[in-house]
Amino acid sequence: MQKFEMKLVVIIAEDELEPRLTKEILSLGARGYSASRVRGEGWHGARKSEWEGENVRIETIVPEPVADSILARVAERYMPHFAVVAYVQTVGILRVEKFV
Amino acid sequence: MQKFEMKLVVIIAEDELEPRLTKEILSLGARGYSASRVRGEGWHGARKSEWEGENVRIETIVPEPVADSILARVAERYMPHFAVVAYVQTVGILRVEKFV
Amino acid sequence: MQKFEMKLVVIIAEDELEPRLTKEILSLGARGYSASRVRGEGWHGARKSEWEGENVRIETIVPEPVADSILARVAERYMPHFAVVAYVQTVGILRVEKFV
Amino acid sequence: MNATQAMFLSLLSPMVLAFILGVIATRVKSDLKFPEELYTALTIYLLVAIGLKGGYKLSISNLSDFWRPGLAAVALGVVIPIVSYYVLRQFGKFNVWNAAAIAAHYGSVSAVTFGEAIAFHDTLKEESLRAAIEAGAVAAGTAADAPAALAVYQAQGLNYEGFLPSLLTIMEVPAILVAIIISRLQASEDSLSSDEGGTMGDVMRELLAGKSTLLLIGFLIIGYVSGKRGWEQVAPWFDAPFRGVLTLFLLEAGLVTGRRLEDLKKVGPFLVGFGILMPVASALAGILAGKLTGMTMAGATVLAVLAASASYIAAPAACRVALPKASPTYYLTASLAITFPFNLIIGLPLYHFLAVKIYGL
Amino acid sequence: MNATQAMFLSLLSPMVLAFILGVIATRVKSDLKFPEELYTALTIYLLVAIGLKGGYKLSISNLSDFWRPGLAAVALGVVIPIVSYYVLRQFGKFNVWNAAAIAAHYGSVSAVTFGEAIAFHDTLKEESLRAAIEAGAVAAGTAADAPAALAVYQAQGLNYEGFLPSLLTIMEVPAILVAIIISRLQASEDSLSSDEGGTMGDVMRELLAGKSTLLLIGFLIIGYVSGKRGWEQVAPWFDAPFRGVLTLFLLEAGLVTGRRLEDLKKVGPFLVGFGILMPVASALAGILAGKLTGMTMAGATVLAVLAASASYIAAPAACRVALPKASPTYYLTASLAITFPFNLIIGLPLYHFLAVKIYGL
Amino acid sequence: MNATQAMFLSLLSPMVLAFILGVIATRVKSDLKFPEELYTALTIYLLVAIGLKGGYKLSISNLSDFWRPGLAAVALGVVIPIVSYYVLRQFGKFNVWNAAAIAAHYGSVSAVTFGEAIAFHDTLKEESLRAAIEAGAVAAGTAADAPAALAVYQAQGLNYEGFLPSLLTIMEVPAILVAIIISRLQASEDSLSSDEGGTMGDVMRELLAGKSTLLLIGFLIIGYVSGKRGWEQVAPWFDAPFRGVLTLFLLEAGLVTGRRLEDLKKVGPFLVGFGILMPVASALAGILAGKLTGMTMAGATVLAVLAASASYIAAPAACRVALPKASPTYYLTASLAITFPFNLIIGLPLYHFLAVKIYGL
Ligand SMILES: Nc1ncnc2c1ncn2[C@@H]1O[C@H](COP(=O)(O)O)[C@@H](O)[C@H]1O
Ligand SMILES: Nc1ncnc2c1ncn2[C@@H]1O[C@H](COP(=O)(O)O)[C@@H](O)[C@H]1O
Ligand SMILES: Nc1ncnc2c1ncn2[C@@H]1O[C@H](COP(=O)(O)O)[C@@H](O)[C@H]1O
Ligand code: NA
Ligand code: NA
Ligand code: NA
Repeated sequence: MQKFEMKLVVIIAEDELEPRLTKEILSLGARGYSASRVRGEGWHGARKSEWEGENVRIETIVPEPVADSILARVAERYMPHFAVVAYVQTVGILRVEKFV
Repeated sequence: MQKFEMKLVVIIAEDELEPRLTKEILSLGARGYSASRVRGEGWHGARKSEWEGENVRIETIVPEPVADSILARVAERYMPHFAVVAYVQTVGILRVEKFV
Repeated sequence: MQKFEMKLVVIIAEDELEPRLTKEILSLGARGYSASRVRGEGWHGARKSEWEGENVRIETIVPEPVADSILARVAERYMPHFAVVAYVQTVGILRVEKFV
Repeated sequence: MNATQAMFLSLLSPMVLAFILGVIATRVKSDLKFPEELYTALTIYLLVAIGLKGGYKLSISNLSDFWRPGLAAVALGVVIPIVSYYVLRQFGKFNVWNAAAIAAHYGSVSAVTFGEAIAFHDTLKEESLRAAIEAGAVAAGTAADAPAALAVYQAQGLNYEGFLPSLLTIMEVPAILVAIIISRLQASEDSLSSDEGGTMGDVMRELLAGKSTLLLIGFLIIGYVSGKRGWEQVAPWFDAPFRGVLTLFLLEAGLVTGRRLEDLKKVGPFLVGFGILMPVASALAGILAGKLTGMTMAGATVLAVLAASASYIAAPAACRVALPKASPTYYLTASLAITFPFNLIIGLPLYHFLAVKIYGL
Repeated sequence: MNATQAMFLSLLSPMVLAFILGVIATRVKSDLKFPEELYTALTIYLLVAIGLKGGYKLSISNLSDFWRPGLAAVALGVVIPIVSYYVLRQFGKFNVWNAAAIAAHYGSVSAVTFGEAIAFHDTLKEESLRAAIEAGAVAAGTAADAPAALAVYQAQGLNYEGFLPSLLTIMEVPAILVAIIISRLQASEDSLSSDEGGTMGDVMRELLAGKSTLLLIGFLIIGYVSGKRGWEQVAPWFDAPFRGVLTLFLLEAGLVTGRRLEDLKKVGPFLVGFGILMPVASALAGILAGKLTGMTMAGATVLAVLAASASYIAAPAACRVALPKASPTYYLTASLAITFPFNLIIGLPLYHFLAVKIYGL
Repeated sequence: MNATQAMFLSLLSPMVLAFILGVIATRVKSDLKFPEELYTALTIYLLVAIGLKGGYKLSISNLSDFWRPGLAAVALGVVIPIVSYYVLRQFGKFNVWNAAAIAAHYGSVSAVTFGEAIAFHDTLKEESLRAAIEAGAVAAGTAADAPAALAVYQAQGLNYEGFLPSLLTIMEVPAILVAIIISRLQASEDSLSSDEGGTMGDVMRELLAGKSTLLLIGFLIIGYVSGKRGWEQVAPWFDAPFRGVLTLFLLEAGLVTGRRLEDLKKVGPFLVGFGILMPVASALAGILAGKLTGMTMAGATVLAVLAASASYIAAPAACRVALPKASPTYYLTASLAITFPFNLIIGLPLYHFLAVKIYGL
């Protein structure tokens, strides 16, 4: 079975950002995303409960150029002010049409 | 420490499919899986609440041939009719016996 | 945009271990982690409800040497006695300072 | 009580106002949201409470009064989806799958709308007793279930039948089956066992084992079997707090409806009109059916509400399995963002008003 | 009330029927499921409610009556796991770890079974008062806590002691410790501080800080300290709704039990037999211990239920830490899929019947 | 009732003891934890219950009494953050952002502390009635809302005003705005529309649409509009169980506070002192403001509690948006681990004591 290469971008950020981030992602060309709630620790201390805020983990499979623009946007608009971590990986997928 | 290469298959699908998908995965040779609930958007619109349905994210570490047959099965039986996304990655693991 | 390579270590283990594992991870040099709850099946049978116990999925982005020591620690102290799965991947990240 | 009063009585109930607050909250982009688990918990509570109380009431009521309204309920459950399907195909130009799925929703019923209808009638009863006391017709301090109070309700047709929750249960399933059968016949291909959607057996199982049907039927039987003694053990949890819990649920329903409102543009004016006029027509049929089968006015009004209400628990789950090609945007928006608020805010007092006219009370 | 009546009274309670409905739901593959969080919330509610009420009752009861039954409870908590371990090793051929883990579960107690036993006795009291009123022995309208009513309960041995929840608390921990000690001695290696499982200190901490023990002991003390005044402030939430909440909890317990039923084949007939006969034997010991230490018949029955019940909150958590080599399939299936339903459905009226015989009432 | 008695009455309430148990549970590293969703559900319940009851009480009370205390509440909401900011900058050497964020928290209010203050006064009322009955001043069996009982409360200044929840609502927002404005002026840069934090408009929207404000204001209006009739429909769920639910919530609050205790070292002794002395000063201001504006003693005490309490729902959410450079460690630890337990355990009876002195009752 033929597989195609795509980029998987994962963003972990404070959950208040979820609506803004997903809007950005879709407007930059992603055709979908998946989001779930995660706890975490990092530079900004522990974010492990409703009182302190929690994080959202957003993953989206996109073509490489879209991945780059998402990362650039996150680096520019969010990283300076918010608790955000982002990374990118290569994944194999089956149906290219679904993601471009 | 010696690491071995395995495939990590991730399937994101509507949560009603969870029992069927996990049964398929185990019957195709996977020795285990992990599943969690995710929200999402994609071709089939938003799946972000109990009313609209939500998604399940299933990940399983398997040898390459098993990964291929899982992807083939998903592509054949589920993708045409359901909201499903699947991808595969390479991961390093420690104890081969656990996954074959 | 310049990206740097880091290791992403993922540990899936019984949820009682969460405090111990996160303490280990941070003490071995990780600067942060994210954790979420997952269900699962594996050698130790099904862990899908509060009665049987559930699992935690911890992911942490770290430099390669830290990744190695985390995996070694998990293999030595936890794998023999507990339901644990761990794997490592390579990821691209933006700001190296955040993870070292 | 005249129509305007009843309208206000309904509109100013904490339940309806909570629903409106929920809609407003999404409009002002509030960060208020209910965890999924709370929604599920509230749903389970409401279904169990409705089932248990219905079963208990059934255990103390006269079953021989039941079979005619029961048949009427089944008939409504068969006719409404057929008419709906025809209207949606013919005038709405919907494709087979969407027409069938929407028809399934309108033929089936909404347990929460039912709950609100019961709450509304309980308030009407309390008001009529209060008025009678003020008018000196009954002694002050008459208990709500004293014979004198029952006579007051009786005279105003408010003494609704104990078996109403059984009608709710009866009407949940048939319409969905009818709609699916129509769609399969119309698609003129025997896809009953194809991969395109579950087989008819799958669908039946899904429907009967589906959580709303299972809880309603299950606790109806439990309530019936454990009778008065059983009911008294659990009433402090499932009876008195019911309207309070319903208030929380409707707040959440308002939040979901508010998010759906944006989809109104997508579904177009036809479906909006359908989502308002079809319930009114069904309600009329319900009142007439109730009168013909000898129900009280309140009973007929509740039957009308059942006929008018659109399912949003059982039907969406069934359609996802049986009609995967139908678009949730249509059926969820119609039932949740149009018909549900309409019934809650305008429909309930309107159907009461129509029933008063038809019964001449 | 004869044995058959008590049997039906128990069987037809909404609580037991909800449990059965839960089991049926999994058998028909219903999509009904409780969110984890709801399960946790219900557990917290039940433990807090049992603890608070127990503490309050303790604060108004005579402590000098308490020490004998208290000692009896400890004795049962020590003897039952020893006997269980011996039986499981000798006749069941289980390995050290599994035998110890199962023994720990059977020596410890189930708060929910306890709750149902209390609910059952409250219903018995209500019934006996009703019967006395019908027989004309007491005046109609006698309040449930009026002296005349108390005399009726007294005569039938139903006036159970206020300190019973304290016995529940007392019996939670010792059996688990005993079983762990046995296993470590038997494994004839001093692994008390090895990596194989927690040290004995870890285990003690885990047990005493474990959520069920902590909530029970904590709220027992809170209830005791805040007394009648405190209890009245929270009773509308923790007292009256108790049986209703228990109904929801048992529905969920039925779902879990139903999923476990498939494991019955895996554990084999011996464990099935053990899961039924051991509780009956323990219950007998419990009734006798109760009678010897001067408890009321109802109190002895509840002590029997405690002896017969198998833990599924505290013990599994402890065994995961202290006996990681034991297989959850055995201990969870035995306690949850065999003993829990047996006690709930058959055990409770059976132990009541045995107590009536032994007490000659 | 003298100060020691009131102290014990408060300390020995199940609510306060549950809070202490929660703190102890984290100290002994118990595995007891509340699911997030339960926490959210309890928060929603408490806010809705406070709002609804407040609205209902407002609908039956005399609005002309309201405007003076209302103004006093606004004044406190403006003055407290200004003073706090000054103290924190001048003596605590905090930077602009942290000082502003902490000031916002202390100027705003805590709905749960308010709820506990109401619960405390309800208990005081019950006690005073009991004492009056024992002293033979009123007849035994006098209902809690009978005129004779009201006269007893009146004489002791316990008959608190119906509009107190409105004061809670009024005091939530202004302090946060004041603190943000101060910080922006001080940072002497017009960053009102910069990326550094939301614009002032964002912040206002966030505040007014924020879940706590929205639920409080929304249900205050709903309670007002639906009046006595509406309140009676939902009271069995939102009134009687309130103190029981509050007990569960405070157990969870204790767990969170316990985890925060470790941060006490990080925040240093100055903030610990501030977190105790500032509330006492604010409470004094609150009592005086209450007396000056003609409130009852109980009303003034509750106003004092509002002034003394620090927000931990609305303010943290607003500060995350408006003052992202402020460190949650400071403001959360101060409000949650210092001021909240202080007010709950010592503050409440202390302010009551001060009010008794100042009112000379
Ligand atoms: N090294 C890391 N690996 C994985 N997740 C991280 C890491 N660092 C931070 N995070 C996550 O990102 C959130 C924000 O990070 P920070 O801005 O560093 O506080 C944290 O709460 C974690 O959930
Ligand atoms: N590009 C994507 N990246 C990540 N997740 C996706 C993507 N597209 C879809 N999904 C997820 O898969 C589910 C089904 O996708 P779809 O069939 O496109 O509606 C969505 O609800 C998302 O949770
Ligand atoms: N092959 C696998 N792929 C993904 N997750 C796994 C796999 N095997 C086990 N797991 C997860 O790891 C947990 C413990 O595994 P085990 O020790 O094999 O029972 C399981 O409950 C699963 O959540
Ligand atoms: Na209908
Ligand atoms: Na036992
Ligand atoms: Na304040």
